[in-house]
Amino acid sequence: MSTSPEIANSVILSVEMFIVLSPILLLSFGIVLSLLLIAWRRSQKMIALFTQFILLTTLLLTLHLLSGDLLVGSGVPITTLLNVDRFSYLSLVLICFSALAVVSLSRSVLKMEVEVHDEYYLLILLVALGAGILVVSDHFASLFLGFELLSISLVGLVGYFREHKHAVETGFKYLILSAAASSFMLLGIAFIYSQTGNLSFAVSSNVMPWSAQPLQVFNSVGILLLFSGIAFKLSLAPFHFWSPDVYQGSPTPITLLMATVSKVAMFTVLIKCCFSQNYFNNESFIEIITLVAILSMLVGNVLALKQQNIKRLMAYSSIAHFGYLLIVLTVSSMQNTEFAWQGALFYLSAYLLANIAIFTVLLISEKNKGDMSGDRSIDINDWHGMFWKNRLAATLVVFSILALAGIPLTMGFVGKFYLLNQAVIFESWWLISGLVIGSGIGLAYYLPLIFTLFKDEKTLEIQEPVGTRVYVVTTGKQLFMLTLLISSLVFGIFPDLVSQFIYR
Amino acid sequence: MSLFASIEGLFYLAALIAVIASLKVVTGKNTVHALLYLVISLLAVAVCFYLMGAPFAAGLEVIVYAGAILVLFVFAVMMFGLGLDETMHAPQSKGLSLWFGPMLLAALLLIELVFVIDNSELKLQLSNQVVDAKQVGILLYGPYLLAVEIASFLLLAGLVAGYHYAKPEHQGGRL
Amino acid sequence: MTDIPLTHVLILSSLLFTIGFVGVVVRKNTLFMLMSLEVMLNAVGVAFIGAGSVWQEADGQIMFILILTLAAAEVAVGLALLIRMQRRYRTLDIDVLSKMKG
Amino acid sequence: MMLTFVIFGLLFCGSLAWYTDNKSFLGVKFQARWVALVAVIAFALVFILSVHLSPLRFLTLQMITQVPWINSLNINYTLALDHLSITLIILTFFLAVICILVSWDEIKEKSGFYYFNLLATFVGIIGVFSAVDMFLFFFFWEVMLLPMTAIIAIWGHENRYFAAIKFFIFTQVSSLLMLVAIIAMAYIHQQQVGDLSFFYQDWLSLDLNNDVAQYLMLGFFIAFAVKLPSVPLHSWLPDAHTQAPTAGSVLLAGVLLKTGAYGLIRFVIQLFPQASDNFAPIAVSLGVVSILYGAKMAFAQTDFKRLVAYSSISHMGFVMLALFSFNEIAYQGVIVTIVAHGLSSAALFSLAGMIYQRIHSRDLSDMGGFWQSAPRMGGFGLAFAAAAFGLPGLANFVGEFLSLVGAYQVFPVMVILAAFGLIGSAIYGMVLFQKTFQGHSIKAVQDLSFRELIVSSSLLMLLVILGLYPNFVLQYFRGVIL
Amino acid sequence: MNLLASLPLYPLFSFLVLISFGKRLSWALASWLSVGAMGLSAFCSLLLFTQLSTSEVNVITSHLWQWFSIGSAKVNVSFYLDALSAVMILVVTGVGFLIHLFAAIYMKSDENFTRFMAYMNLFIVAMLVLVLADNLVLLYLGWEGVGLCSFLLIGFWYQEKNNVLAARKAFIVTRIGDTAMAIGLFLLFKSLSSLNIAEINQLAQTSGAFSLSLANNGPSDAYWAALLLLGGAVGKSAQLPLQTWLPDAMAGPTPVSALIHAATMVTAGVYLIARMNGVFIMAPEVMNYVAWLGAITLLLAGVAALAQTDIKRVLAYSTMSQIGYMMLALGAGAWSAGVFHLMTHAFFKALLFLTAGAVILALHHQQSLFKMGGLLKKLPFESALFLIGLACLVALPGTSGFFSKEAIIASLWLSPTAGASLWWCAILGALLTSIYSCRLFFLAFLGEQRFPKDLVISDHLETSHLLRGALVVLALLSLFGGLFSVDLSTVLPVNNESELSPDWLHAVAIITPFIGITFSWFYFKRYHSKGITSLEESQSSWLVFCRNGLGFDVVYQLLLVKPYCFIAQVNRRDLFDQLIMLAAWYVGIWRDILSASQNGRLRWFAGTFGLSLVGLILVVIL
Repeated sequence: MSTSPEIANSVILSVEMFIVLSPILLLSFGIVLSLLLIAWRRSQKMIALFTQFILLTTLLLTLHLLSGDLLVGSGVPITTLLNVDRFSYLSLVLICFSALAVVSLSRSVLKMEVEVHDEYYLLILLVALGAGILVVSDHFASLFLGFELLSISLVGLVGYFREHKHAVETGFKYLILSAAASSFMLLGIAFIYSQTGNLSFAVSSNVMPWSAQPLQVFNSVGILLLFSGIAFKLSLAPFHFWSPDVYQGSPTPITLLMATVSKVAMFTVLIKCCFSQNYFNNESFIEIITLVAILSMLVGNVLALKQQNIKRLMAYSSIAHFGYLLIVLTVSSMQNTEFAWQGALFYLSAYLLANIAIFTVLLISEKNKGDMSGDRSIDINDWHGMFWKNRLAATLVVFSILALAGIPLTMGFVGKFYLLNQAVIFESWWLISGLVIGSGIGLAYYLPLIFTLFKDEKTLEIQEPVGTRVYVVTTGKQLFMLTLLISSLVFGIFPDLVSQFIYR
Repeated sequence: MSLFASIEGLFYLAALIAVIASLKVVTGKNTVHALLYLVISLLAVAVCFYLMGAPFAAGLEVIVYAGAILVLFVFAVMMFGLGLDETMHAPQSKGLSLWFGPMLLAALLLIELVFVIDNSELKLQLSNQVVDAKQVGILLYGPYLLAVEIASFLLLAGLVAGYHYAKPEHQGGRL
Repeated sequence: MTDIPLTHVLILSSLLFTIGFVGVVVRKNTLFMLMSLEVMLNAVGVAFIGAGSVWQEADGQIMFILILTLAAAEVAVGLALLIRMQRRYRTLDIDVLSKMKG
Repeated sequence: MMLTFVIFGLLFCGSLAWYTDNKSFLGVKFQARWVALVAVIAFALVFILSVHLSPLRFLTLQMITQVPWINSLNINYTLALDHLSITLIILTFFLAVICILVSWDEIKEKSGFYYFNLLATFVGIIGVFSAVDMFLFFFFWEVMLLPMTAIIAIWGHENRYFAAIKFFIFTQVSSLLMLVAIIAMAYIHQQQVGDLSFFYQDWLSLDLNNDVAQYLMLGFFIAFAVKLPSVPLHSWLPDAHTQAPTAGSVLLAGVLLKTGAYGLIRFVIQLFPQASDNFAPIAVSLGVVSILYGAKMAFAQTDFKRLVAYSSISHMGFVMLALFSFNEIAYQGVIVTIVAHGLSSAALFSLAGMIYQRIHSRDLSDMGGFWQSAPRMGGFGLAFAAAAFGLPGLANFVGEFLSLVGAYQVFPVMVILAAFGLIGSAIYGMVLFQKTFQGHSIKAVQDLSFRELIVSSSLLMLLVILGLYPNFVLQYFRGVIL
Repeated sequence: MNLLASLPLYPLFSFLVLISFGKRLSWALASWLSVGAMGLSAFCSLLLFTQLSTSEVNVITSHLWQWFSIGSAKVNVSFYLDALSAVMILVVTGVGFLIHLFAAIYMKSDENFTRFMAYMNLFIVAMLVLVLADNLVLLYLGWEGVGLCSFLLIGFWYQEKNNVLAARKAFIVTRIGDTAMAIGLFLLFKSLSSLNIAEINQLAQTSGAFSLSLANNGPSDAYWAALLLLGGAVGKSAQLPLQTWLPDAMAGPTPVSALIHAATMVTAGVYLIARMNGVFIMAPEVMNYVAWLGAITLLLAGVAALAQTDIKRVLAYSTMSQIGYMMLALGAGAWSAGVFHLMTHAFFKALLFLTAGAVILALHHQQSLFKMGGLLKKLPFESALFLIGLACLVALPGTSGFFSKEAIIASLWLSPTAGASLWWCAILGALLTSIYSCRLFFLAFLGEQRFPKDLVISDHLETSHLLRGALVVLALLSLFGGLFSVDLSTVLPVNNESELSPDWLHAVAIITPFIGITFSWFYFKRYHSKGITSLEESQSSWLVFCRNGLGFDVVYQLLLVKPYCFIAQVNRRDLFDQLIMLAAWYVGIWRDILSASQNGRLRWFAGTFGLSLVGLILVVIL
């Protein structure tokens, strides 16, 4: 296809485009400004506050745009690279929120380190930017760039505390594997491109329908390679091997960042890509999705059994969760995508809330343990009888875990309900059985975790350092946890509050 | 003889060189040699690019890849003072035992890919129309404008991360 | 009038790609792993250029340029990490880095 | 409206009990158990009075409360009552009082939280019995589990965590199957009527083609068969019953199992009459197997509570057998059996609790000859054991007799097999009673306290009344043809 | 409140009072209460009986309340009195009253006296309900009730293991019969859609389908129903093959053996069959079975009785065989004869047991025949009474036993279902009866005494005239009870006595017991010369076999009890549970495998990436 006409009318970024794109632009300006700030004066507080400010404004801006009616319909295309629609900005909201949470949770951790942390905030902003680009991307180039921006800055972050014993290991694992993954993905893109001559998601004229037999296999392999790259980021089985180690090795806020921001962004872009290219018409792709989904559900849950380290446990459980989420990709036709989006976003937000909550408590207990004794790695026994020491934190954990397990009263249940709805509509019984068995196995590690919180000192098996018995929590954190708890409950019991916002 | 005269002949030759060179890269013992082989393979690939009608890309390949990026490696090598033999730094276990599994795996992968590629009856030919720097530039600063911007951020990220890892400890980060 | 079929280009690229991949899997020396990654990326570049020249578009080359950018950034970070590793462990043996498991 | 008030009121009182436990306001020292007791009794009165005084006849689901809940899926908060649910809710209330009384002295630490959980469980159960929007039903069905699991896991016996997890996983997995079936029904409704609906009474009008109905019915059936429980899905029950604290066991055996029976009656049979008719032979044979197997296992046990647990498996087998033989007599039998078993198993478990409090063991080999030192307890023990093996004149007999007579009209052979359960029940009943109260008296235990006397005698009284004048329940279930 | 309904209430009231106040009541009060209640109800039943026999109405009913309703059929708690049940209540309350009286003194020293009397009262209540029930369900209630009471009373001294086991055995064995009966009820309801006894009896005649044999001329409903009811009867009245519990039941206190295991409860089976005659008549084959069952039982029990060493066990076996007679009579269609024998048997067997009890008490709970002897001199009064009882048992002419047994034997020869062979069985049985009775008498009362000299007659036994009175009344009853012959023609079908059986039959029947007596006289004279000890020591396998109840116990132990316990033991840890745990274990295995794959090696991770891609591409290609 000849590009000349496109150049003519796509070079101009109209004012409207600027407005629509403003959150992303704001983020990037934020990065530049913070660079300037660092150049001007290197002060912890300032940079932290500034980052929070940027993220907050971005969040508000996005919400404002969402409440307006700019984003109705199939979204606003910006050059060939980006296409902003409602759902992408909804996930941008999630991203900004969790990034904000991460930044505000980082303070306590950073205090314990000798280093200066300007880069830390800078990299977090870069991660957010990468995620933002991913969610709005409508083109393989932007997908790839966002992907890389995300990974490279995360590489910087996962090993951030260079002195820690796992820093280098984590860094290398993440760097090399994600580089390999991205090159696989690129190969896939190249295959697709070489066959369709088109790098944009939007299906254009010269693309032959996927069902064209002879090319079927070639395309499918291309898509598969592309998918494998994304699946790696989502740590779906069988591309999941890195995630527990990296989760465990990296600083806890960064783990949270990885668990939330990068995954939400990745999943959003996956959905966008699949839906706008109607991959769901491609049987073998659906096959692959089903296979990977079931594998992830089972492997994730099975691996998490008997897992002592909480971070690893979260890693495994998130494998399973994204296995569940893959159900939304198996929509049968274009007009169901709305519902799929809704389900996916709802589930994502439930997952997000739960993760943020658990990691918040994890950070608190880490800090307590760190103050008492050198190492900060928290495993389940450190949460022994928390309910009788810090009721709020424990309740929060309980509800978050219930949400992850998909028990009513929580958002997680409604999310699972959406997924099941979808699976039932499209009669994908394999996925359903996988989900049922998976969540059955899942209970076998969620419940013990909950019970640990309720065990009292008498039944204490392992003698733990006295320090972890007490939980000193700042009022700010108290407030934060309270909000999390209330919101997860309210949204769990009145899911309409969320789903209507998604729908409009 | 006429084979080598023709473009495709040259292409296949270059491809062959590239493959062999990269094999040497992967299997080599000596770091510096490996690096040089990498340069060779890159240059060969650059030739391929040129023959495929992408002179601009070929240039970039030579300048940036073989030039800039490889120099980074060389610096690194110099920094570690890696001598003739790098095994002291990473003891290689000799023999098939190490190679067998991965080779098998890679062979499988390759076979599958090749199978897929030529079973899909891709009847497409490369055209000899040269896509020159001008078109690239127009496209790059047209629709792909934002891509450039993002790429800059990507480099920034790389820079920051690299700086953070490379800076010496216990100085509060002040270089 | 060339008649290099796209198929061959793709085969070439996948050949290079696999070689690079083998390198990543086999070599214990981290430096070599990074090099092999370069080889892989480069292979992808070949595929893009080939496809681009089939469709008579500059998109392929642009993708190649972006990949180049990526390669640069990656190498930068990678080498920095390498330095860190060298200082920390006094070796480049990647298998040293397997403390976390289970 | 009233139901909503009761449900949320109970929940509120539960949290109140938790909050005010061992605190004193205006000089009054609050205790959770008192708060809970007063609350339960008060709400029981509210419920009974308002049902009694209301002009409705409750022949069909009436007194419907409907509030929109999740509009995007057309899910409403819908409650309604009919005789079945009213009976079961009243039973729940009564056993609630019993539960509170039996845990009066047993629960020492964390009592506030304990009573909160107890009341929360009641809330969930009442919700299950009164919800007619299927989503809401499922919601309560799950919510009911959480506090129950907490009760087992926190205040249970030595092996409680395992038991709690087993209990939870069984129920959860099976109920997920039910959830799938529910959703499928909703979409079938969408296809046939045009809008998504989770409202039970909308579903009654659906016409399902046969094999689809078969599968959906199975979805529901498995969930309820686990709860009932029926062999081979029963194995959570012995552990849960054994490990739970006394009140927990009473609650489990008395009411929680009944939710399974309730589900079978209300959903499996009434939503899928055709399908369940085809399924009847299998279900009935499952019932028979449960009867015999439960009796046999009960005989094999050495643990008091475990024995009783298996005996309730055997009893619930009668329910299954009778339900799936679809006639009025059997249905009445089911009703009586449900109530009677609720009472008798509750009685036996509270007896177990009393003994445990005295000798701190559930092992039958540690018991024996208690009659010598505690004749009253012995008398009640005998009466409850007699109820368990269906002595005429006590409630269980009426239930089993009606069930068997009814079922015999349809499945003579099955009933003849099931009748051997009567022998089996006699055997384990005898073993239970004699090993505990007869034989050489090992140690002297002190006789029933006043509170325990109240508990036991009220239970026994109800058993006798129901046994000699079952009509006061049955009159509401005349002419109900399944 | 009419008289009939009030009949069970007195004992019930006394039961409630006794059980609730328990030990706080003094002996006098407790015994007055219980015995008085019994007396009251005995009096009432006498009243009712006269009322029934004088007035032309031959049925008195009283409806209390509707119990429940099975579909259209109502199951009421209502009582139904006709001649048959009148006889029964007379026996129950009359004999019951006397036994209560005896027991009140006999058990005086027991610490749980009140509990004992409470149980006795409760038993009477249940028995009355059984007898008076107008429908089978209510009858079943009484049926189970008496079972429970017998369980409680056998295990009254629950501290000894044996009593506990005996009680359990009694309950469970009878429960087997009860289950058969329950199934019978289901069948009856299905085919006649009613459970009211009177209705059933005439529906059975009228409705064709009932007696009509089913398709492929298999047995009819009537056949099955009768057979199942027979099962119930067999269980309760200790007939073959469910007779094993009765001898063990002697573990209970002697008044219990007298009341429950001789006079009333064990005859409930006979009563049931007589009650349901309508059904049985429709099934002649079953009638035949009944007859044969009775015959075999009476022979085997007689044989077993010959070898017993325990005085109570002898009496137990004799009870068994006497009930065999009744069954035989019923089976032969001599309904009224059977019931008549039931009554007389109640009298003299109660007498025998009570006197035996007195003797046992006098000997400090010494029950072995070989430790007795020569009691005739020591305890003349008891011996006399005992002798009277035995006379009735062996049916010496003039005694009540004579009339009843004579009636039975006479009716056998010509009965349609029975016949000559059964007649011979009966005669043989009579012979056996006389022999074991004589053996008992000779061993216990004649010869030199074989117990320590210090035979202390416990005082209250000697002094109490009440007790003696009770015994005497019983003795009189058993002597002359044969005279008031009840007319059951209103209830039970009478077989035509038109052509009489040949006279020599009567002669043989009358002679038989004397033959037995003379035989045993000479037989035991031998032993008196050379001492009983030889007889005691003689351990011939045949003797042991008979002593152990002809080995039924062993067989059942091997065939039923052992396997059941075995299965229970084997599968104590629930099979299904283990299967599910197996699944859990399997998941655990997978967990270990997978977590082994998480070995933290970077190169391995990269390799798995490639590997999984290889796999997935394969999926795509294929």
